[in-house]
Parts: sequence; structure tokens; C-alpha cells
Amino acid sequence: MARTDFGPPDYKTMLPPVIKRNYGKWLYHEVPQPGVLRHVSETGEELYSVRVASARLVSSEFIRDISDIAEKYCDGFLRFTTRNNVEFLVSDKAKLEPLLKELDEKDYLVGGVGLSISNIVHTQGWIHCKSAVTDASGLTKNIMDTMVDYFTGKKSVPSRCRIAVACCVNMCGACHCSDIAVVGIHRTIPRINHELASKICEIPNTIASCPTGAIRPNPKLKSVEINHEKCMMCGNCTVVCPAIKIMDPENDGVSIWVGGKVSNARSKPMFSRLAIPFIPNNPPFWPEVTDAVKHLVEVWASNARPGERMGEWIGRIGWERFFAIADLPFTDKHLDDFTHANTTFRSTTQFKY
Amino acid sequence: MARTDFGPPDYKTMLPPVIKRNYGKWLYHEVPQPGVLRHVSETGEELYSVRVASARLVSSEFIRDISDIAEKYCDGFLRFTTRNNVEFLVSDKAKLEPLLKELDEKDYLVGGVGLSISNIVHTQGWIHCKSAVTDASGLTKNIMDTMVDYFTGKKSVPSRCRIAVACCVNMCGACHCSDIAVVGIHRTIPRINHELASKICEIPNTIASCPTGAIRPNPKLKSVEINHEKCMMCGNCTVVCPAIKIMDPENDGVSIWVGGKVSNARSKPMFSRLAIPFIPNNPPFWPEVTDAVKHLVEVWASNARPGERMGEWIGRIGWERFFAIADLPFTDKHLDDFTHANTTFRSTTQFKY
Amino acid sequence: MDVEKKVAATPLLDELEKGDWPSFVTEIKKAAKTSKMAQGLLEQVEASYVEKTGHWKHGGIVGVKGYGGGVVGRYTDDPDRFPDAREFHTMRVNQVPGFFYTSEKLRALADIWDKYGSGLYNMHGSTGDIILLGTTTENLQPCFDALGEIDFDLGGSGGALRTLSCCCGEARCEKSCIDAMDMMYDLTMYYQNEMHRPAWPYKFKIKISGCPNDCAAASARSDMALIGTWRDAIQVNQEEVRKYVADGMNMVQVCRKCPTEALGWDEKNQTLSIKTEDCVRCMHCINVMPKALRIGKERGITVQIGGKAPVVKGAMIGWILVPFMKAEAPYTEIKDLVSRITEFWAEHGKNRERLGELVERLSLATFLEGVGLKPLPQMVSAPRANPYIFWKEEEVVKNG
Amino acid sequence: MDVEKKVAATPLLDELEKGDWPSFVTEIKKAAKTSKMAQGLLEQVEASYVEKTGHWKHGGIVGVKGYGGGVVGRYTDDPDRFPDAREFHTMRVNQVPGFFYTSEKLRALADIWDKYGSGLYNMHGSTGDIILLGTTTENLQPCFDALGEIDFDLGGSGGALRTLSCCCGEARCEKSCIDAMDMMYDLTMYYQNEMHRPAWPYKFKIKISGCPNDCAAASARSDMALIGTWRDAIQVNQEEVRKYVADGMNMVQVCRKCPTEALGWDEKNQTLSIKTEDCVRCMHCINVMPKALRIGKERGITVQIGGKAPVVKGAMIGWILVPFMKAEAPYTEIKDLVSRITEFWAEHGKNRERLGELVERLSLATFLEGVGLKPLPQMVSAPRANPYIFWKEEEVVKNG
Ligand code: SRM
Ligand code: SRM
Ligand code: SRM
Ligand code: SRM
Ligand code: SF4
Ligand code: SF4
Ligand code: SF4
Ligand code: SF4
Ligand code: SF4
Ligand code: SF4
Ligand code: SF4
Ligand code: SF4
Repeated sequence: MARTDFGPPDYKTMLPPVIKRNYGKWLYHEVPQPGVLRHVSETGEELYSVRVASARLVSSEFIRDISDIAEKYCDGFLRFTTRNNVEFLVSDKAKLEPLLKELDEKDYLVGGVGLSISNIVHTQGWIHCKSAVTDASGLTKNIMDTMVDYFTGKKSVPSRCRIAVACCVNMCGACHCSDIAVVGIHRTIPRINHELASKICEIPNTIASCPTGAIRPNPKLKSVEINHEKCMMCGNCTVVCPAIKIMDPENDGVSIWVGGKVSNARSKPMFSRLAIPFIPNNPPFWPEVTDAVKHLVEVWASNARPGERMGEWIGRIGWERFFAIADLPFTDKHLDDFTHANTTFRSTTQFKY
Repeated sequence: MARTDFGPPDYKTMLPPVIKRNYGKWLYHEVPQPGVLRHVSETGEELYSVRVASARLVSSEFIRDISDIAEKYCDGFLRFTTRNNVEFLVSDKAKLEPLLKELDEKDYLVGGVGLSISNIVHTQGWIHCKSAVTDASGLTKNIMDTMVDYFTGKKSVPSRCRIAVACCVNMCGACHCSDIAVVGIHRTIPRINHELASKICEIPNTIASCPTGAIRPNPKLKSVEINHEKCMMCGNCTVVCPAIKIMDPENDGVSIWVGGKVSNARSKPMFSRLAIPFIPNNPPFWPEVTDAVKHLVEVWASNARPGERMGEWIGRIGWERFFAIADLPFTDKHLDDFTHANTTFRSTTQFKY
Repeated sequence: MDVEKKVAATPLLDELEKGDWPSFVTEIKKAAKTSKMAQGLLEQVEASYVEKTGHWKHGGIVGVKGYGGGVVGRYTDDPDRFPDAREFHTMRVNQVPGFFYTSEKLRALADIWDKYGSGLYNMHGSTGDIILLGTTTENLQPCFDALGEIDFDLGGSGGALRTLSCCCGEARCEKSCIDAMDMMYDLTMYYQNEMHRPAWPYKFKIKISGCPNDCAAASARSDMALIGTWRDAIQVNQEEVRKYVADGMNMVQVCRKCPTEALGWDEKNQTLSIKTEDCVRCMHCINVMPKALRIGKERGITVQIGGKAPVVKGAMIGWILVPFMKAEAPYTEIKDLVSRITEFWAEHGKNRERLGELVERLSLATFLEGVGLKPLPQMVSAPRANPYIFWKEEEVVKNG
Repeated sequence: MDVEKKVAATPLLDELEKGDWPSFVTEIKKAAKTSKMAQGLLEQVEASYVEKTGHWKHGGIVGVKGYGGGVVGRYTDDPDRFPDAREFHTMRVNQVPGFFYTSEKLRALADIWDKYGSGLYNMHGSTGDIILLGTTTENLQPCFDALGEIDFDLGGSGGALRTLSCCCGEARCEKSCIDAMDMMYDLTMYYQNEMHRPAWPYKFKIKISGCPNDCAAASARSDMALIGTWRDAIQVNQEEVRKYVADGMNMVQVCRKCPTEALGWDEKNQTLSIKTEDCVRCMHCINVMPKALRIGKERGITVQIGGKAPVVKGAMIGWILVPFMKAEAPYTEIKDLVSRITEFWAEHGKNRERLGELVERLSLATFLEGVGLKPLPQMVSAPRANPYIFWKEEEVVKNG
């Protein structure tokens, strides 16, 4: 019988000695240069962390290459960040410069620290998910190709800007609380294979799965049907009944959401809100999407005050001003119509023209 | 055939000449003394308005008495305010002092202007409404007896404080947006006269009237029944079916709500929120209610900054601090459980201990 | 009405004749000197105070000829005990816009009411009407006829346009951006039919305030609130600003309260600056320096819809439907908008569903389409956060 | 795995090998040098790029012995066209807390995955797992057995406790109020059964951040977020504060960003003051002056519950359940709370209903009663505004 329930490796066996000695004793940190963190301990010891970009979807070759580097400069110790960057943990200051040099030679991108645009948190997309409306890896690659100077520190931003990409409205990740989120959406209601449905659809479950009550039985066909007016294209029914399909390459695409944040720093966490309702899927470059993200970052970077996250900036100037400054059309799609819609209506005469 | 559809008297025939001459030309106003407004026009003309308290529920004798006064000092011109005070419109400055003297002699209360607690906006209560859970006039009288110094300007407040009283959750008035609102509430579910219901209840209508779906048919009795767990004691069903009664003298009483405002001045309009879930009806003095209102006003007045309405003050310090400073218990009743409940949950780690 | 019966003892109510605040009990007693109905009221209310419960019930519908509303029928639930409160209907009399009266008018009203009713009033009801408190079915018509002779008509009740109300506006306020009283008067006259003959799913209220201070509490309690506003710059008299400063006003603190940092104080040049594009017309600076600051010159209204009390879907504060609209007599644009809204509501609203609830149920987008308005960011405090966007068939490519 | 077939042309994907950012296409190609499955993936994804649609479908449930989860089954929807992607399951491997690794461990992992799978990984999945991308049903068990030998266990999937994750905490951050990594490790070990054998209505996620900066994005994406905090005063080193000022920090502006005006700068005495009772621990001042300010000494966690993505009731950001709680090994209090919550949820939750949705449906008050916690104002941003208060039978006088 195979071993079970033994859990992950003990983290204590994965820490460099300098961390073990200074665990819980770190006093402060500095950012001596883009992509590099210097943490100083109460004991006076210091640790340099060098952050490099990763595609997240990596090969064994990549794993072995970063292992090589870690062995050469970090006694084999490295980590990943919560945004999927790699961090080389340098305890010997003398090895910092050589490490940076090798990284540069090998075309690793050093950055993502402090006032930068760090790695995009993204999802499976066409690489692996059956629900994917778009390809998260492709979008990420294109957006970060465009944004790379903000990662490496060549261009600066008023504060952190967290970009996220999700291939469907399930939003695996934290799209719903990101400065900029690119989310795959459907625009047509699911199509039912009645033939198949009559055999496999557990009709009551399928009906129950619809949050808006758009599904009703079709006793004639021993199937179900969907009320177009009520369907909000969430795809929930397709999870429950395999005879229902929602993929529609011609009409599927992505939406862009802005102004979310997770941290409790200064302001409270905020949801991302709809900026651009629809952009068609246009692989391999999705130029309209990259342009839109670039534009949003630039508008924010050139208008916000130092330290202001996207949502904090918009909160200060107001959404009406945001749509004007960003020169985005405001449409019926932007008006909330879900459960708490009326808490988003403007119940004051205070507004800007 | 009687005249119909002729509308109210033309307001132009009700205005003193000084107003007609300066209509739309007023330049600014001052408050030379509590209860008195001095409006100055572009033309240099001025108007003194003297505001006096009213019970709102008044007799012909009162109407004639204020008419007498208006004739003596105001050429017969007077008005009421949106909060049911009377205003004497003095165009001849020489008549101001004599008017004030007569008002004082006749025990009229002059005040309610500027940083004061003006008249309570209240409702019918036991005087006239079939839905009344408490008596609005009695509560108003008691509260204003206690608060009178804040009306006349003997005591001061940081900013306007609007008190409202409503005898049931219909909240005729603007309780839901008042600095302090006293609202009659039920605490027991309606009782059904099944005998009567079987004859007169339009069962489908009654079932449909319940916002929480708490009512189901009782085919046996040809009546309906109410699910206690789901009933939120709103009384809506009693409006639809006369066989359903909700009055319960032993358990009915009042609740107190704070922090609402209507004006767009500085901050946006705000809803009043629950401070005290229940105080029993205790006529004729409702001492627990007057004490509570007095306490709330005093706590606010001694803690808020100049110009801060109740809700603005609480917004600044936080509700957790408000409950602590006001020394009010925080209970399960304060937790919202209606439609938008989860928008009131604290989605941040930011709080005060 | 004349009086015979001696009023029973009212020990609890008597307590409420003490204290400084004007007493409603004293008022009822004054009326009771000459009105049996007022006596009956006193007795019944005393009983309510003892028993802690009301004693009114609804009865059949009562009213005056040609009207479907304006009267609220009331009957005591115990006619044997309170015979004089047997019938106790109220008449909702449309108040004068701005609540301005002459003593002459008031006296005439009192004479009529002493004749046909209890001699008791609410000056005024929460909606704005003069509430004539307590008369019999029999007296309704003659009372109404008599009121007509002194030009007092009834207001609204039931599923109708309710009596409008407004602040004193340009008659007595320097902040008024519109002629609120005239607007109320004009709309009232125009909508007489909608007010007197209920034909809608539920009540519909319009209230008018001359400026965003909203002294008519319009946004909280009207389905349609018309609020005066402006769209150019606030008029600044720097001379007067300096006087305020000289008199001790802390201008830094004043500026700090501007919600959008539009207000700035240049200490060196003793000059107040206002960034018009950032000003949200919150009235704060104008309120604290009435002599120095005035509303702008390009004036109109902001239209808010949906305000209401909690029944049934929860209270709502009106939200912006039209950020800015001209508001000059004969108010054609406003009337046109009112018509489009009430038509949409009359068509789609359910019984006892207020406008705000209807829009919530059908969605704001659907409503805007229905009344022919374009979505604007000013209508919301923020766009949607959920990804459940509805797309119409005509917006996408047809397939399969 | 060794390779025979030549990969078909992938002109669209090839474009994505250009550009500065590391390319996932290049990574797949690297793997494809030795893995047929990676080749199959490349072909299928190229097709998706051409056709603008995915080609995966769900199949039967696959897994390893003794476990109910940890593997996500995947099959191509067109096995004739993409035979090498016929089976393409992912294994969710529980990452090391804090994502710390030795090169040795990573190499061992790569060796196993090259043998049994595609040689492709997500480092890491959004929940936190190492995602081993693509293997066959047949290889699952041997791969799992081999992983066990190097101490890598599977994480969660399905209606189970999901793989926990945490920030680097005390290992590499001066702001950490708790030993986040140890807490994650301890809880993970404690809940092995709940993670590996789905028995709940839906997924349940726990994430841990050392402080309110929430670098694990816990409050947005975990049903239960454990966030380090403190309840005494921020530790201030005035000497270092002055150095920041000397280096050009504008202390007035720093203070202005404190959300509660707790922060004050005394220009004369060059002293920073913090009103501890007003501080909401927003981290702002600590973030901008890490050398001068430190978190307090009395440390613990704030527990937030209900965070989740939009499906089905809309996204939620976790709200406060426990404002402050000690968090020291063996975390008995925390485990006790987790048990009470998951028991309540397992009992009352519907299929595919997240904790936050359950609480929304039943009410926060009901939930608190169920898990034995007292209501606190810290749990809400404001009390209720609607008057629809539920009263229990036992709270009132019995009658009728
Ligand atoms: C390494 C990492 C934690 C880990 O265990 O992996 C980390 C590490 C630090 N974070 Fe973070 N944060 C990390 C993800 C996050 C996240 C989560 C995310 O992005 O998905 C957040 C919440 C994001 C959000 O709000 O949407 C986050 C919000 C913060 C903040 C608050 C930022 C703000 O202004 O809102 C700070 C404070 C600051 O920046 O001054 C902070 C500060 C820090 C500090 C300075 C803490 C310290 O003293 O060591 C660390 C260096 C950060 C840097 O990049 O400059 N960290 N940090 C994560 C690096 C991700 C990356 O590769 O870019
Ligand atoms: C007379 C009246 C209008 C009328 O047509 O009857 C009126 C008249 C004025 N209001 Fe008002 N307000 C009147 C009801 C209101 C209401 C409605 C209510 O109370 O139900 C409000 C909204 C209340 C709320 O927000 O809950 C109201 C919110 C204001 C404000 C904003 C107050 C605030 O700080 O939020 C101002 C501005 C100010 O006070 O500086 C204002 C200012 C004024 C000024 C100073 C305007 C002017 O320049 O003439 C008037 C003298 C007021 C005074 O009492 O000092 N008026 N005012 C109403 C007097 C009621 C009374 O008897 O007390
Ligand atoms: C008389 C008055 C209270 C007062 O003492 O001033 C009043 C009295 C009644 N209101 Fe009201 N409402 C009165 C102004 C209001 C207001 C304020 C306003 O109009 O500005 C509101 C809040 C604003 C609003 O409309 O939402 C108001 C919200 C209600 C509601 C809740 C409506 C809602 O959608 O939430 C009801 C319940 C209903 O319609 O069934 C209601 C129902 C009632 C009924 C008809 C209840 C009933 O069936 O017995 C009351 C008749 C009492 C009576 O004996 O005459 N009354 N009612 C006010 C009308 C006087 C007038 O015409 O001037
Ligand atoms: C692999 C991963 C995305 C990634 O590329 O990183 C992922 C992939 C899937 N997620 Fe997720 N979710 C992943 C993290 C998340 C997160 C983020 C997190 O856990 O921190 C979320 C948001 C937080 C949350 O749980 O709410 C997330 C919210 C969802 C949802 C929406 C849940 C909701 O209540 O709103 C679904 C829909 C569902 O459960 O049916 C979902 C469903 C799915 C399914 C199982 C959909 C399906 O049936 O095919 C995806 C399987 C794809 C695959 O091929 O493996 N996934 N999913 C992440 C798990 C990797 C890991 O174990 O580390
Ligand atoms: S976001 Fe949707 S499509 Fe993308 S991995 Fe998650 S469930 Fe799959
Ligand atoms: S896609 Fe969503 S809204 Fe549409 S029918 Fe399916 S479950 Fe219902
Ligand atoms: S608040 Fe209720 S009880 Fe009072 S008058 Fe209005 S409907 Fe009647
Ligand atoms: S009181 Fe309200 S909640 Fe209770 S049964 Fe009647 S309508 Fe339903
Ligand atoms: S609402 Fe404005 S215009 Fe009307 S009285 Fe109040 S301050 Fe004056
Ligand atoms: S009106 Fe309000 S928003 Fe406009 S400048 Fe004055 S204080 Fe600022
Ligand atoms: S959450 Fe706090 S403790 Fe954890 S890494 Fe971020 S700043 Fe440090
Ligand atoms: S942590 Fe935040 S709330 Fe506390 S003093 Fe610093 S800035 Fe203010």
C-alpha cells in the first residue's frame, strides 16, 4: 500500500541557513535595485532576494536551469512567489552581482519588486481547461511583452498594479480584486443537444443549477429549454449537464475590469469593475487587449498620485471622470443588474460632468 | 356639479409683497438670533422669518391664533416649513422685537434654525392610523420636551440633527434617512383568524404579498399559515388580508435608528441604521425612549467635530467605536439579514478594538 | 359642529399637556370644546394609551364625486365604546406650494372645517397635504364643495400621483437654482387627472428641492425627485471671502471638507480657488459662506428616481436618472420625462410595486431603454463588479 | 517518456516565442523535445488558436488509491486529431509552505515527472499547488507512488479542503505577525483526511497571510482567511523616522493617508505620534517606513470568512468573523473554529454552495449561533438599515 496523507515536504528542510537563523527576526527591507530585495535582521545578518519572471507554465528544463543557478549562487535555495515569480535567495552578498550578470546573460528578466507591474496571475486557458473561453497563457505573454518595462523598473508606476487573466467567469485567481483583470466571457446562450439531453440530462438538477431561473423543462423533447431574456451566460448549467454547450468561437471573447485590490493597505479591499465589456478573441496577439491594458496603465500612471492604486485613484476622481479620461464608452453593459445592483446606483446629486 | 381638478391656491396670491419684489433675487441670509432668519436681497431689501414650534396636530383655535399674530406683525403672511414649524414673515424690521415679545408671552417656542434640533417629522400613530404600533404624537411630545433647549438654541449641537418618529415600518416620512429615527416595530408573527380567512382571504394574493415566502396555504382550514422562521414581521400580509392581525400590545414597541441624512451637503445621503432594536411601549412618557434619544444626542454632541452630522461622525469613527462610546449592546438584531446583507459585512481587516 | 357630551377623563393624555413643547393633547382638547368628534378621538386615544394599541380600522372606500382618492377612510374598531369616532375620515387637501398662506385663507379653511369636521388638522402631512383629521362620510362631499369655493382642492392617495411638495425655493432662499414653487404649481395643475383618479400600480411621488441641500427631503421620499443644480462655476466674491477669514473662519478646515478637493485657499494671496471640473456641487462651501459664494448661473435640475420607504424591498434613496436638464416654464421636457416614466411603470409595474422596485426587478438598462435614455456613468456610483452581462441576440453574430 | 513523432507546424504559437517575456510556448517546446504528450498539447493548442476554442472535455473520475481528489481528469474532445492529448490529467501536488524549495527537491520532482508525465508544470497553480500538467490514467498511481518517495503528497480538489497557501511570513518578512508557514504546515498535516477525501458540499479554501498586506490574496479567494494582526501599539523608532524625514519624506502627506487620522506629525519636536485606539492596522505607515515602524508585540490573527470568486451568487471578499485570536502552535483554537465552521457548513450547505453563500442565505446571525460566536460590531461595516428584524419565539412574551 502506497504512503498516503503525509502532506507536503517540511518547509524547515527547504530554508537556507540564514533564514533559519533569522526566522521571525527580520527587521526591515530595502530595494537596492529593481528586482532585488535586501532584508536585514535584528542580528545584523542580511538576505538578498532576486526576483525573476516566469511563464508559470514551465518545463523540466526550466526547473533544472533555475536549480543550476540556485546551486551556483544560493547554495541551492530558491522559492516562488505568490505571483509565480522565482526568487533566488542569496545569503552571500558577494554572489549577488555575478548572479545578476548570469541572469541577464540568460535573458531572465529581473524585476517585479515594489512599484512595478509584477507577473500576471493567470489560469489554464486552452492549455488545459474545458471551460476556457480564451487562452490565459497567450494573453499573459502578450500583455507582459508589452508591459515588460514596468516589470524591470525601466518605467515606473505610482504604486503596485496587479494584473490578472482568467479564461472564464469562474475567475480562478483573484481577478475580481485586481487592478486590471482580463476575463473570458460568453455572449450567447448555451445550446442544448436535445437528443443527448433526453438521455443524460438530470433535468431537475439542471433547472436548479441556473441562478436566474432561465431554464424550464421541455417535456415534449424530454429535455430543457433556455429563456434568452433571463440567461446571463454564466455557464453554470453546462457544468451540470453535458448536453448543454456554451462555447461559441465567433461570439466569445474577453472583458476588462479595473480598480480591484486585495490588500488592506490604506484603503479596504475592492472589487474590480467593468471597464470594457467585450473584445473579440484575436489570437495569437490579441492586439486590442494588449492595447487596452497598456492604455489603462498609462492613463492611470500619468494621472494618479504617488502611492495610489488604480482603484484608489478612480475612487478619488470618480468613475464618471475615469470613463472620460480613459476615453472609454459607457454602455448599458456597465450598469449592474445582478443581486446588489441597486447598491451601485448613484444616490446623491454629487457627480462630475 | 362641484368644481374639480382646479388644484391648490395659486402661491403667487399667498406671498408678501417683499417676497414678490425679491423673488429669485435673495443674495444671502444670516441668523441674527436663534429662530430668526434674515434674508437680504440683491435689491437691498430684507425679510425676517421667525420660526416657531408647532405640534403639527393643531386645532382651528391654533390656526386662528397664528393668523391673528400674522396679521398683527406680518400683514397676514405666514408659512409652514417642511418640518412643520410655523414661520412668521416679517417685512418691517420694527415689528420683529414686538413679535418676538408676543410669541414669548404666549409661550410659543422660537427656534429650530441653523445648528439646532428642529421639529420632529412624525406620523399619525394612534391618532389616526390603523397600522400604528405606537403613538407618534406622544413620542414626539416627550422627546421634544426633553430636547427643547436644543430647539431654542440654549444648548448647541455640532450640526443639524433631524429626528423622526414613525409608528410602523412603513415609515411615512424620512425615518430611513434621519439622524435619529424612532420606529414602531412588531416582534411577533401575525395571527390568523382562520374562520374569517376561510371566508374572505384571497389566498393567492396573500401568499404573494409576503416578501419572504413565509405564507403557505392551509387547505384543510381553507386558510393560510405562517412559517415563524421565515416571517420578518413586516405586516405586509395584514394589508392584503383583513383576517390576519399583527398588533400585539405586549410585544410591540419601538426601535431606534441613527446616522441617516438626506442632504447632499458635504457627504452623500445616508440611511439610518439600527442602534437600539427594541424598547417597549410605555405611554404616556416612554421614558426609556426619551432617555435613549437624549443620550444619543449628548454622546454625539460631545464627541463630534463642528459641522459633523450624526452619520458623518459615526462614519469617521466607525460603528464599532460608536457602539462602544454610546455604550449600546451590539446584538444579532444589528446584523443585517435582508436582501443586501452581505454588502454590510466588513470585508477588510481594518477595524478598531 | 356643536357639542353636548362631557369628555371622559383622560388622565394619561393629560400628562402630555405639561412640558414645554406644544401639546397635541391641548390642541385636541381645544377642538373638543366644540367638536364631538374631537371628544371621541380623545377618548379613543386615551384608551390606546392605556391598552397600548391602536383602535382604527379600514373600512369601505369613501370619497367625493368624480375623484378616486384624496380621502383616507377610517373607522373605530369599537363603535360601541367610541361612538363619536365611528367615522373619522381624513381629507388630504393640496397645500399651497412652499406652504405659504395668508391668514385670510387659513381662517376660511378653519371656518369650513369647524363646520364639517373635527376642527383638527395636520399642518402638514408628511407628503405635504393639509390633513383635515376626522369627518364623516356624509360630510365629505359638502366639505369638498365648500373647500372648492375657497380654491382648496384635494391631493392624491392610492395608486395615483401624490400631492407634490417643494421647498420655499426662490421665494425665500438664495440657494435656489430653480423656481421650485412654480414648478410644483405647474406640474400639479398639469397632472390633476393623474392625481385625482388613481390608475397606477401604486403611489407615485414627486418632490422638488431648489438645491442639493434638499430641504424637501425629496431624494429620500419621492419616486421622482427634481433637485435644482447648476453646471458652470460657483460665483465667488473674494472680498466677502476675506471678510469671513477676518472674522475668524478657518479656511483650511473649510477646504478640507470639500469632498473632492476642488476647493483651495491661497494663504498668500488670500484667494479662494474652485476647480469647477472637480466640484460636485455638494453645497458645503456655499452653505458656510453664503455672503461670499453663490450657485452658478447655468441652472437646471438633476432628476433622481426610485426614492422610497422600506416597504417591501427595502428603503431606497433616489438615484440619478438625468444629471442635468433645463427647468424653465412650461417645463415641457420634465413633463415629457414624467410621462415616459409613468407610462413605462404603469405598463410593467406589478401591484404595489414602486418605481424603484420595478427598476431593480427589470434592471436599470431595461428601464433606460424603455424610457429612451442613454446610460451614463453619472447614474451609478460604480459600474458592475459581477461578470453576468446580458447580451441581446441582435448584438452578436447569429449562429447554430 | 521518449519521443518519436515530429511535431506539426505551429505558426501561430511560434509567434509567441518572440517578445521579452518568458514564453510558455518555448517551455512546451522544450518539453516536447522528449514528451509526446507535450507535442500533443502543442498541436491541440495551435488548433485552439486557429479555431478560437478549447478542445478539452471532462471525462470519468480518475485518481489514485485511497484518495478522492488531487487529480483533475482531462481528455481531448477530438482524440483522432490529437491522439497524444487523449488523456491529459493534471496532478495537484501540495507545494511546500511559502513556496521554498531546494534545487535537490526540484530536480527529484522533475525526474519523476519526466518519467510519468508531460514534463510540464504550473509553478504554481492559483490555489497554490504544483500543477503537474498532463499524464495518463495509467501513470497516475505509479507517479503518485514515486512522488511519495520524495515526500510530495497530493493537494485537494472537489468538495474538499483545498490545498492551503500562505505568504513567506516570518521566513522572509519583517511584517509577519504570525508564523504563517508553520501554521499552514500544521493545519495541512492536521487536515489530511479532509483534503484527500471530499465529503463537503463544495470546495473549502484556507489561506494565510502574515499581515493585512495580504500577500497571499487570502481574503479574496479563501472561504477562510487567516490574517496576521496585532492589538497593541505600533513600535516606533523616532530616530529612524527623523532619518526618513531628513531623506526627504513628506511626513504631512504620509499622515494624510492614514485612513483614521491616527497618525500625527509634530513638526516642532520632529516626532511621530500614533493614536493606538484609532489605528486600524492598515499597514500604510509601516509600509512606507519599514525601518522606523514595526508591527505591535501582542500578535495573533483576524479570521475572515466567505471570500470567493463570482460563481454563482457573485464574488465575495471575506468578512470578519473573529477580529482577534491568538495563533500559536498547535493552533488548537483555530482548529476548533475550523471544525465548527465546516461542520455547520457540511450540515446546512447545499450542493455547490460556498460558505459565504450559505451564510448569506441563512443569515450571519444564524451562522454565528451555529458556530457559537457572539455578534460583534467589528463583523460589519454598518448595522442593518432595514426594519425587518427577526425575533424568536423565546424572546417575546407568549400570547394568543
Ligand atoms: C513575495 C511576496 C509574498 C510571497 O510569499 O510570495 C510579497 C512580498 C512582499 N510584499 Fe506583498 N508580496 C507578494 C504578493 C502580494 C500580493 C498578492 C498578489 O499580488 O497576488 C499582494 C496583494 C495585492 C493586492 O492588493 O491586490 C501584496 C500586497 C503588498 C502590499 C500592499 C500593496 C498596496 O499598496 O496595496 C505591500 C506593502 C507595500 O508595497 O508597501 C506588500 C509588501 C511586501 C513586502 C515589501 C513585505 C516585506 O517587507 O518583505 C515584500 C516585498 C515585496 C515586493 O515585491 O516589493 N505587499 N503582495 C509576493 C510577491 C508577488 C510577486 O511576485 O510579485
Ligand atoms: C425652511 C426650510 C425649507 C422650507 O421650504 O420649509 C429650510 C430652509 C433652509 N435650509 Fe434646509 N430647510 C428646511 C428643511 C431642510 C431639510 C428637510 C428636513 O429636515 O426634513 C433638510 C435635509 C435634512 C437632512 O439632510 O436630513 C435641510 C437641509 C439643509 C442643509 C444641509 C444640512 C446639512 O448639513 O446636512 C442646509 C445647509 C446648511 O445648513 O448650511 C440647509 C439650509 C437652509 C437655509 C439656510 C437655506 C437658505 O439659505 O435660506 C434655510 C434656512 C434654514 C435654517 O433652518 O437654518 N438646509 N433643510 C426647512 C426648515 C425645516 C424646519 O422647520 O426645520
Ligand atoms: C398621513 C401620512 C402620515 C402623516 O401623519 O403625515 C401617511 C399615512 C399613511 N401612510 Fe404613508 N403617510 C404619509 C406620508 C408618507 C411618506 C412621506 C412622503 O410622502 O413624503 C412616506 C415615505 C415615502 C414613500 O412614499 O416611500 C410614506 C410611506 C408609506 C408606506 C410605505 C411605502 C413604501 O413603498 O415603502 C405605506 C404602506 C402602503 O402604501 O401600504 C404607507 C401607508 C400609509 C397609510 C395609508 C397606511 C394605511 O393603510 O393605513 C397611512 C394612512 C394613515 C391615515 O390614517 O391617514 N405610507 N407615507 C402621510 C401622508 C400625509 C399627506 O398626504 O401629506
Ligand atoms: C488549475 C486552476 C487554475 C490555474 O491555472 O491555476 C483552476 C482550475 C479550475 N478551476 Fe478554479 N482553479 C484554480 C484556482 C482557483 C481559484 C484561486 C484560488 O484557489 O486561490 C479560484 C478563486 C477562488 C475561489 O475558490 O472562489 C477558483 C475558482 C473556481 C470556480 C468558481 C468558484 C466560485 O465559487 O466562484 C470554479 C467553478 C466550479 O467550481 O465549478 C472553478 C473550477 C475550476 C475547474 C475545476 C473547472 C473545470 O471543471 O474544468 C478548473 C480545472 C482546470 C484544469 O484543467 O485543471 N474554479 N479556482 C487553479 C487550481 C490550481 C491549484 O490547485 O493550485
Ligand atoms: S478561469 Fe474558468 S476556464 Fe480558466 S481555469 Fe478557471 S475554470 Fe477553467
Ligand atoms: S448559462 Fe447560466 S443563466 Fe444561462 S441558462 Fe445556463 S445557468 Fe442559466
Ligand atoms: S408610519 Fe405606519 S402607522 Fe404611522 S402613519 Fe404611516 S402607515 Fe400609519
Ligand atoms: S408579516 Fe410579512 S414576513 Fe410575516 S408573513 Fe406577513 S408578509 Fe410575510
Ligand atoms: S433646498 Fe436649497 S433652495 Fe430649497 S430651501 Fe433648501 S437651501 Fe434653499
Ligand atoms: S460645492 Fe462642494 S464640491 Fe463644490 S467646491 Fe464647494 S465644497 Fe467643493
Ligand atoms: S502578507 Fe505581510 S507578512 Fe506576508 S509577505 Fe506580505 S507583508 Fe510580509
Ligand atoms: S497602520 Fe494605518 S491606521 Fe494605523 S497608524 Fe499607521 S496608517 Fe494609521
